[in-house]
Amino acid sequence: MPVPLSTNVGPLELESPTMLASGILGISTEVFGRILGEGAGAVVTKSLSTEPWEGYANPTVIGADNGGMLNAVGLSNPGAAEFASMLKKSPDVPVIVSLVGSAEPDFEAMVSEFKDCNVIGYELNLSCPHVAKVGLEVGDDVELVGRIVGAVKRATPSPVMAKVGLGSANYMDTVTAAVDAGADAITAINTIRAMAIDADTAVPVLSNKFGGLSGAPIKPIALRCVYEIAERGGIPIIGCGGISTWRDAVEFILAGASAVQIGSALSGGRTGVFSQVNAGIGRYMEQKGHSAISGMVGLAAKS
Amino acid sequence: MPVPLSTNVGPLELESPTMLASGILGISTEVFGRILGEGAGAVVTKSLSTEPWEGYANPTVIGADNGGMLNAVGLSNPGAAEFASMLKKSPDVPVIVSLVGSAEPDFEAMVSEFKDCNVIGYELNLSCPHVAKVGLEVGDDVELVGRIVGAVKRATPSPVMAKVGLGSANYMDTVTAAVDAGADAITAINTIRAMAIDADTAVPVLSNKFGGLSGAPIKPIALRCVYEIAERGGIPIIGCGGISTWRDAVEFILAGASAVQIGSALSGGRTGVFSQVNAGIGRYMEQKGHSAISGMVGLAAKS
Amino acid sequence: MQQNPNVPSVRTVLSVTDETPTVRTLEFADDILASSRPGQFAMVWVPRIGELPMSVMVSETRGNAAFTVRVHGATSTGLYNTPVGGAIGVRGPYGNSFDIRRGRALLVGGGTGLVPLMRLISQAPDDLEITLLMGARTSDEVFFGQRAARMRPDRLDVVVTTDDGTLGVAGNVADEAARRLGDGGFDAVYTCGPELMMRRVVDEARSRGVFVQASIERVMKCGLGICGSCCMDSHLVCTDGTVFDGDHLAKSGDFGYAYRSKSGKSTPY
Amino acid sequence: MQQNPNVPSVRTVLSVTDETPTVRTLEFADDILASSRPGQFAMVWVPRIGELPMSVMVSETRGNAAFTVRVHGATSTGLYNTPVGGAIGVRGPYGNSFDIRRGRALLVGGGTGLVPLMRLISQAPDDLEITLLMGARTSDEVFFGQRAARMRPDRLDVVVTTDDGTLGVAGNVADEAARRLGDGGFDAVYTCGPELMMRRVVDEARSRGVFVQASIERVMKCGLGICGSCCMDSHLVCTDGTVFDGDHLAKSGDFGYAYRSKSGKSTPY
Ligand SMILES: Cc1cc2nc3c(=O)[nH]c(=O)nc-3n(C[C@H](O)[C@H](O)[C@H](O)COP(=O)(O)OP(=O)(O)OC[C@H]3O[C@@H](n4cnc5c(N)ncnc54)[C@H](O)[C@@H]3O)c2cc1C
Ligand SMILES: Cc1cc2nc3c(=O)[nH]c(=O)nc-3n(C[C@H](O)[C@H](O)[C@H](O)COP(=O)(O)OP(=O)(O)OC[C@H]3O[C@@H](n4cnc5c(N)ncnc54)[C@H](O)[C@@H]3O)c2cc1C
Ligand SMILES: Cc1cc2nc3c(=O)[nH]c(=O)nc-3n(C[C@H](O)[C@H](O)[C@H](O)COP(=O)(O)O)c2cc1C
Ligand SMILES: Cc1cc2nc3c(=O)[nH]c(=O)nc-3n(C[C@H](O)[C@H](O)[C@H](O)COP(=O)(O)O)c2cc1C
Ligand code: FES
Ligand code: FES
Repeated sequence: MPVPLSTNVGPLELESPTMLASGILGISTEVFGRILGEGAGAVVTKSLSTEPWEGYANPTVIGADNGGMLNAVGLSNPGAAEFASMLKKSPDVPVIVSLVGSAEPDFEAMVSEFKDCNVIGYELNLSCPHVAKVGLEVGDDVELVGRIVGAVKRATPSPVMAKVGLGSANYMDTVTAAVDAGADAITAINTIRAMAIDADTAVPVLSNKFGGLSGAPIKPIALRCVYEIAERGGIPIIGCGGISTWRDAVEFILAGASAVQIGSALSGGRTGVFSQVNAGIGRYMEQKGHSAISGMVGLAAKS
Repeated sequence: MPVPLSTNVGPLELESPTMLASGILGISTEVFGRILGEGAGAVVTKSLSTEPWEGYANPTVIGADNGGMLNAVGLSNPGAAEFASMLKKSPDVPVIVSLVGSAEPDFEAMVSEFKDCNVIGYELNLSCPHVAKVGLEVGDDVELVGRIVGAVKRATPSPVMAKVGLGSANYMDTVTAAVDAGADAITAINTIRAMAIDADTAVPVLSNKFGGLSGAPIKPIALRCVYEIAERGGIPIIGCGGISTWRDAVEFILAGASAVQIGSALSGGRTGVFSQVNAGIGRYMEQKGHSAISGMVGLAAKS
Repeated sequence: MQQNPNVPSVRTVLSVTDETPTVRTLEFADDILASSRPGQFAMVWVPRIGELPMSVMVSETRGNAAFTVRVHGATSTGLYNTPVGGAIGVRGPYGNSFDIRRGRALLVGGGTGLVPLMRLISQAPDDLEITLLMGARTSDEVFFGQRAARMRPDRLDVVVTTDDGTLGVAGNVADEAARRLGDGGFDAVYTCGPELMMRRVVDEARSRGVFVQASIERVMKCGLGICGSCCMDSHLVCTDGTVFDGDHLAKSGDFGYAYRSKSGKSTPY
Repeated sequence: MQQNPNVPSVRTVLSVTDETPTVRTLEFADDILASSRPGQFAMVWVPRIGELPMSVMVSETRGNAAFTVRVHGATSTGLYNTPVGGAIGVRGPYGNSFDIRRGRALLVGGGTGLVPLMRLISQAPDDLEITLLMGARTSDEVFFGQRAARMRPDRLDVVVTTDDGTLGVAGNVADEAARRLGDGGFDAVYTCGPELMMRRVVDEARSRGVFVQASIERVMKCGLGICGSCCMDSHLVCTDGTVFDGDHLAKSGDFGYAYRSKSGKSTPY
């Protein structure tokens, strides 16, 4: 009998601990269905705003010359209302909706759009490093974070996750504000503000100049954040940042994550990464005699 | 006639723009002499404290599984007095002395030790991410930064550089505090707090658990910091973080650095990296028609 | 250290050829792109202006590749205006490619959609009998005819259609494709061009049981299967495509009907 | 994805052999370490306890490597106490290796310094005539003699010295080396052991014009040429060594005189 890969992230019950990270392929229910079919325990939508956003001009997504990825898509999205009407047509595809906005009313308005959709949770993007007035600029404002999380909690009975990143304030204060306001879980981390300059032309490559670094390069940093949040305690964690193998996923779980999100590792069409990582976690659990993910969460701190 | 590679970092005059980063091979004058012989424009010592420090137990330096390096040496050093007496024996080897401490008196006491040494500048380490009470814990305390920089400026006529990193406060506030207190240049950036966990044993690998990530993975982040400090203006910058090729160095110069420091790229015995990077910068300058480094500094912001 | 292939590498434009008053071919040296397969594309960075997907055009010089670009919005215009000696950044090639069968092939292209078909011709086995249908609105907009004939002197029949009848067969290229398919004898159909034209060609070929493939365009940001902007049903044009089989496309609710705008909104054609 | 070779990889201890009351050999499977060259070392992580440099001991099983460790401080004791089935992490091998010349070789080792010499013997050409001098304080501490003889039945002469005369030649191994060198006929001398012993062996060989190399120990933190803790004059023992020529060492102000303590302070022997 294979070991069960199911896991609970607070009130959120997942059949496998691997999730699709926000912003990755996150605009189509058909694609969500495919990713769930590949074994993902849940899918997170692109971060949605009250109005549709075109995002920045290309180049918006490029490789980083250390095996990572650099993006400044500028949170392009069709808007919450349009997205909700798409979701309504596919009630068989459960999603976690990621939301981005500047203040409580934005978030309240958006949550109300998803009343009749198959939404299993909300992830609040408090950590996009390359769009003004939202994302990290919100996440760095600890008081505002508390108000937003509180407003969303009051607006929906669904689980609410706060996604944090490394901004110009102490991310742990953001975590604390979210926890105090009733967040059900923390997703850590988002991309890290970075840039690329082309030496030949002396030009910053991304049209927005600054973007977010993701993929393998940020893994040791993300792992540390998950470990630090787990040390703080009191809140389930979803780990994210540079996960591409089962070993990466296990490291995050040992650091304290109850589930993990995968983004950049899908690069090059590797949608099979979910089943590969799940299979590897299963083999690891068998080999080490773990009968449930929950028994592995945070073990590294107990060593 | 080859293009001249000389550069000025504020009052600091260097024959080439590549420097040995602090903490890399930085405990022996013989090794400094060798690195200068390889073409480095300057060498920075290991960060020195008032008392000798043994540092953390091994593992202190390991690879990071994305091509980078993770270290928590714990600022081991023989202490400023011992180091000064070594330097006195080799007056022909000019060095930049890196200092670490908790408050002004530490720094004042150390500077006075180096009175009769061939010290061409001081770099204040305000950004080590893995030692309590010094490094980032100082750098994140903006007011203390101002006091320390001011005290060192008063204690010596030599150029004073403040080395910043990504801590839990906004690093730009640290930059501003250092500039306002009279710093002659900013070195950006130090390693970024990170960790490694071994999945097989479920144990954090570094004895200190947390360490600093360096090398290729942090390059796009370091490049962004240099660009942002250059956008702020008003202070010469030394770029550091993940530089291993002439192309990397050129990118940092285009972003706004007047010189660069190289650390992790020496890994595996690659002390020849200085001459290789210098030669590459020279070829690039010839090809693009630049007659001096100064003409390239910050060009990417003007595109 | 090896450069990440997804970081744009700068190339110098070596020659610029006007194909029509609004279409130009820019050639440059790039060993990797030079050996792209037909249907593959590159992301092309026009410094300070933008980045866009471009099919990789063949060059008659070994080790060179090219882009054939039509003036349209800001980035295509920027690329179009890049002079000899100018710098462009390239990453790729990305995507899959046409499955070249033996026997007789019908190639149906329009405008810059001819680019992957030109590469298909250049890589086709010697004994493939090719009929190339090139559609344009008017004679001014016809290009690549001589180029194709030069690349492949034998076993290539080039047929031009113009909507206004100013050159070749008068009428729509999809009508001509239907006619030719009606005559029979083709083993495979390959098409690239405006999506409504391709939808018709695919339907015509399938209704006659002929193997057909189309190379699809969508808005593309990453080319890496990450951003989702190129999605068509559950598929990603950048990594699952650009080339899809007619059997797959026939089931698609999007092909010929809708694409994702830059915001990701499903937008009807 | 390829694992960074500088990240510790965990290996399971397959066997533990007591060599003396304070020295043990732990064997494990590792293809890369198994093919280390003599003089190379690994950084060995004892989870929860520490990491330390260890010469890579040969194994008689293909694909296996081993460490031979003497109980000393915390980490070596932790390694010594790792049972069969226990986990250790390894990275490496690091450093250069002995330059094995033809003819007659004198190997001079003491204690765990014999480890690189054992690997030298295992990789020496068949026609090399080897004299292995093994020094110990007392008979209890002698090990590897039978092992060496088993590894190389021919052209190997094993000579034991003990300071207290309880086994083999009474006296110091450096004195015996000097005597043997005085007899002449050696083409090369290789030594590894306590630094003062090596300093004497190097001087004796050089005074007679015989090629000599020594494998040096220093405090090591990184093994990568980064931290500087292993510096000896302007050289780094981890990347420029561990093996240095006698001609180089003779000029050294540090060899036999001083090493860097954990704080980096130059410390006399
Ligand atoms: C795989 C692939 C290969 C291509 N090969 C070529 C080629 O060889 N030669 C060539 O000239 N062009 C080619 N294109 C089209 C090209 O990438 C651009 O879409 C086109 O040049 C317009 O870009 P622009 O920047 O000038 O216009 P923009 O300013 O970006 O856009 C102008 C308008 O066109 C719409 N639009 C842009 N791109 C698309 C699209 N892909 N699908 C639907 N609507 C779109 C925009 O939403 C906007 O309304 C290819 C596209 C793809 C996906
Ligand atoms: C290249 C190399 C190969 C080695 N191979 C072997 C081997 O095969 N078998 C073996 O048993 N040991 C070997 N050693 C020695 C080993 O790495 C440790 O130094 C030794 O085991 C003591 O470590 P410890 O953790 O037990 O002691 P610690 O607790 O680290 O140290 C105890 C005391 O010894 C000092 N010390 C530790 N290491 C050194 C050193 N390298 N040089 C000078 N003083 C030091 C410390 O400063 C301290 O005072 C090798 C060392 C090197 C550099
Ligand atoms: C192209 C791209 C778009 C992204 N868009 C979003 C987004 O809309 N909302 C969000 O919270 N995170 C977004 N992210 C961040 C990812 O969800 C994830 O936190 C980050 O990429 C780190 O994970 P990874 O290393 O596995 O990619 C995006 C990342 C990428 C690469
Ligand atoms: C092993 C090691 C030790 C370091 N010690 C110090 C130090 O003592 N003081 C300091 O300011 N920076 C120290 N650093 C940081 C480097 O000087 C540099 O800022 C960082 O490694 C980024 O540069 P790199 O990517 O080129 O290595 C150390 C880095 C490493 C890898
Ligand atoms: S272009 Fe981004 S997924 Fe296809
Ligand atoms: S052990 Fe670090 S430089 Fe040699």
